[in-house]
Amino acid sequence: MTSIAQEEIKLTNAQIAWRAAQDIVDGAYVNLGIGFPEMVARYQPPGREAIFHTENGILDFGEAPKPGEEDWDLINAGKKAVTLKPGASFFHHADSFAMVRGGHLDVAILGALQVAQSGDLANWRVGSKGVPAVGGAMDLVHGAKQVFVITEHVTKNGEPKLVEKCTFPLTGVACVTRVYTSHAVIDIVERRFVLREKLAALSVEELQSMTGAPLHIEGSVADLIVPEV
Amino acid sequence: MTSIAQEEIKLTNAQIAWRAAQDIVDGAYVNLGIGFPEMVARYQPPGREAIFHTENGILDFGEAPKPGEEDWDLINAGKKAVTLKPGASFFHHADSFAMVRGGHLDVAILGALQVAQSGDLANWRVGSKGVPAVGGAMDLVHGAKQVFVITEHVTKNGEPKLVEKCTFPLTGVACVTRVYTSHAVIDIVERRFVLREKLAALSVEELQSMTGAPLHIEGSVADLIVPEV
Amino acid sequence: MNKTSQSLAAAVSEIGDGATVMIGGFGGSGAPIELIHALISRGPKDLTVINNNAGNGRIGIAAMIDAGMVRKMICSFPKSSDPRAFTDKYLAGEIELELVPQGTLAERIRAGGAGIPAFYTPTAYGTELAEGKPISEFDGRHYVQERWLKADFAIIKAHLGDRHGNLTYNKAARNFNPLMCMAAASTIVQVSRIVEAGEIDPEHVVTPGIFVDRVVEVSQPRQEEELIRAGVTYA
Amino acid sequence: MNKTSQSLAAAVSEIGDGATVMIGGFGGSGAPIELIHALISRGPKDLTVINNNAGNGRIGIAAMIDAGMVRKMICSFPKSSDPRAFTDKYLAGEIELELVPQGTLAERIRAGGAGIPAFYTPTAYGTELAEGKPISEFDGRHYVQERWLKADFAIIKAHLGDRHGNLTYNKAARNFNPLMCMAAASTIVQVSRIVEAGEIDPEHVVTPGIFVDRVVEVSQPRQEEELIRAGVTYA
Repeated sequence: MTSIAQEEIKLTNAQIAWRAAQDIVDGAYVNLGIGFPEMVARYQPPGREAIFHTENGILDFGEAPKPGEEDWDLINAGKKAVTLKPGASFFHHADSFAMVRGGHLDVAILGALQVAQSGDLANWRVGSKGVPAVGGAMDLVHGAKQVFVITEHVTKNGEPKLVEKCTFPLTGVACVTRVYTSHAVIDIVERRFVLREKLAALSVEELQSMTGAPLHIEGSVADLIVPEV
Repeated sequence: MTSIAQEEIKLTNAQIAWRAAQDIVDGAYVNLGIGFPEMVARYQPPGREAIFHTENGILDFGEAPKPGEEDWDLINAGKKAVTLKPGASFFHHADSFAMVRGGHLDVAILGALQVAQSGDLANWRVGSKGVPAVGGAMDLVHGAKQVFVITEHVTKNGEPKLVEKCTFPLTGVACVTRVYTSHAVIDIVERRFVLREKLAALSVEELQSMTGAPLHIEGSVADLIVPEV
Repeated sequence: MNKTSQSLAAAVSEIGDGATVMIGGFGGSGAPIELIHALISRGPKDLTVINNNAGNGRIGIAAMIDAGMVRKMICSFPKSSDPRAFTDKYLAGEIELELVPQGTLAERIRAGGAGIPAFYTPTAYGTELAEGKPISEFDGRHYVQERWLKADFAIIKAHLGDRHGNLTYNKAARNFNPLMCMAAASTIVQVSRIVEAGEIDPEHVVTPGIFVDRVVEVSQPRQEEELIRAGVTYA
Repeated sequence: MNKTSQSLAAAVSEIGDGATVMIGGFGGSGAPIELIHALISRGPKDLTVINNNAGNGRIGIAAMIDAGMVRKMICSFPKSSDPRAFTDKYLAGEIELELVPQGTLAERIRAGGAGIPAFYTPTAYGTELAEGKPISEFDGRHYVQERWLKADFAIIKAHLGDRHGNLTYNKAARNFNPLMCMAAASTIVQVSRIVEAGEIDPEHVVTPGIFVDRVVEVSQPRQEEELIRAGVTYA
């Protein structure tokens, strides 16, 4: 049952990004982690203006320039070329992380290897092999008013990514506030997973079987409805 | 003997300021305390260019503007109107004190109530009465590579200002490196006053009798020669 | 995203009794006189005010003190050319004073804005202003542990501002203003001119809009120093 | 007061074996390629290099590593589109790595420049990157004590510079550069253009000259990213 549900009934990455984007309010200051989280910027609801922050010192950057029009002094944290919107500003790295650590960002959206029910996040390193690299992830998880994770609900091998306790090296302790997965939207409230939305085709029991820690229900669970994107 | 020496043979404030100014090298970054120390700027030797710093966020300010031409957004730490030299810059208070605390100033020149042989300085408060006010003095005494004091050698009542131990509240501990007085130039070396220059008309014994801690002599003592200014 | 406010009164309308308020400026340079006077009209009591000084003459912060709005001042230099307002209340025991060295004051405010709860500085080591504070030794030298300063509100004077809250300042009127913008839960700014988003070159923005909540235009701001010299008092 | 230097070789002539060198830039943005290559020509060994990354391809910091000049890297992200130079030496145990979260790296460098020997940050609390560091609780939350970072030299890329050392930067090429200028005993800067003192508006100076020791003009600086894409290697 579970394996069928996983393979056949789930959101694409684009749909997970779309769902997270719906929760970014007008005027929010947002940092999107490198890679998958960057996709969230594409799905801002019309009429809402979010201001994107990048660790390397830009507020209010926009889409990628056309190929051939890149200015490699104008890049984001993922070292991709970007453009500016009217009202943009440049600042150095210490001011940039003052914005992060000082609680000035409304939302940070990150990927995850594992999220624990306590809100602990592991997303920077699988084990002790290879070259470790942390970047700004450990800073971003502290400071932003809300820390969202977007992720597949389970690994490629079908193992839960939402767990009782992370086994991979931690990025931060008790920092994640909400998780958007391929199957559900889950808040972290007082060290517990609280299920807010799930795919209609999936029972709570099926979702629980894919989750490594208890799912709590407070009030009703809404259907997770996402358009084709 | 001593009282005659004090009254008749001594440098004016302008002359003390002149003498201190001779020790500021070309290209030095200098902060002059409010009041008497500001006078040092007048006596920069020709051909030498010092860059003056003020705590409220200017590097390379110049003389006062003509009366009536003041811009009251362009003031120094003493709230006096100033002008800019080519190459000036503005910055906020945290960057300004990063320059101070971070050891980027070459010289700070301050007034004193008392200087101890250990280099302790008391210059902000006489006792515990009235309204206390400290400003930037406690920051300036730490960080500048050299901290010069300019002062009368004794108080108006003839009491030593160079002492074994300060009795007034301290501004900083072991911070003064050199003292220019109305009668002498004295270095502080390993918690001792080392006499470098004295007025020719004054014997070492006379100077010692006006000083509250032992004057040490290493090598020769030069004559303190200052023009009429 | 529109942070502009239509009036001074609206801009300060959320500042209530007991608030901690950072007020920009160094002496009269960068002092938001019009916002301060709007706040006096509103009249909250029991305020803690953070500023380098403690008012001058009978205007600005001095007029706030005269109006009995200030319970405590946190500052480095509570003296001015006419310091009566603060001095009288202080000597009468009617106002509290936390005296902070100027560089430590600046760094504590920056720390508040940057999410740094404490830091070490050589400033004030061995003096009465370090009494009761933790001391640590690093590389053979002694340092004082200082805590961050935050505020409920900051009242700021800037030069240009846009609807995002991006700001520039005029000359040395910058001083504490950019730091206080960072350290307050809500930052209220008077600017000489509101410009379109994008009119301030992104390279020349001194305070990025993320640190600003409200911007109100005061096109001919008064300069505290000139008011003092003219003998003006807050009516 | 003239901090201009006539050649890249002269500008880096004092950097010797065993030095700690901060190198500006974030990836290729703000990376002082010409100064780095001048340093490789000079060839000091046993360097500790501080940069956000650890080189890319076969140029810049990667070429320093290839040349065996680097004993230790202090960085947040030793990965890039072509990280072989660092990766090979690291996995062979031939280069040391101190991995620092990016915001902590920036703040440690600023602290070095600002005379703050230590500060507290929430970053890395409870993770392996905080192991062995003092932990303190402030207002019910845990923080890690981090120490300042200083260097013997900083190698910086800026846009405009004058004989006083005043600097501006190009767009996001600012990044770590202004902080590193503050934190090194000697700061060496390549600029695209040397201008007369006073040509940079005092309001637009990003790095005041007090933080700068040498300025050398490189009028057509190469961009690391473009060199990487063109497959260029340091000869």
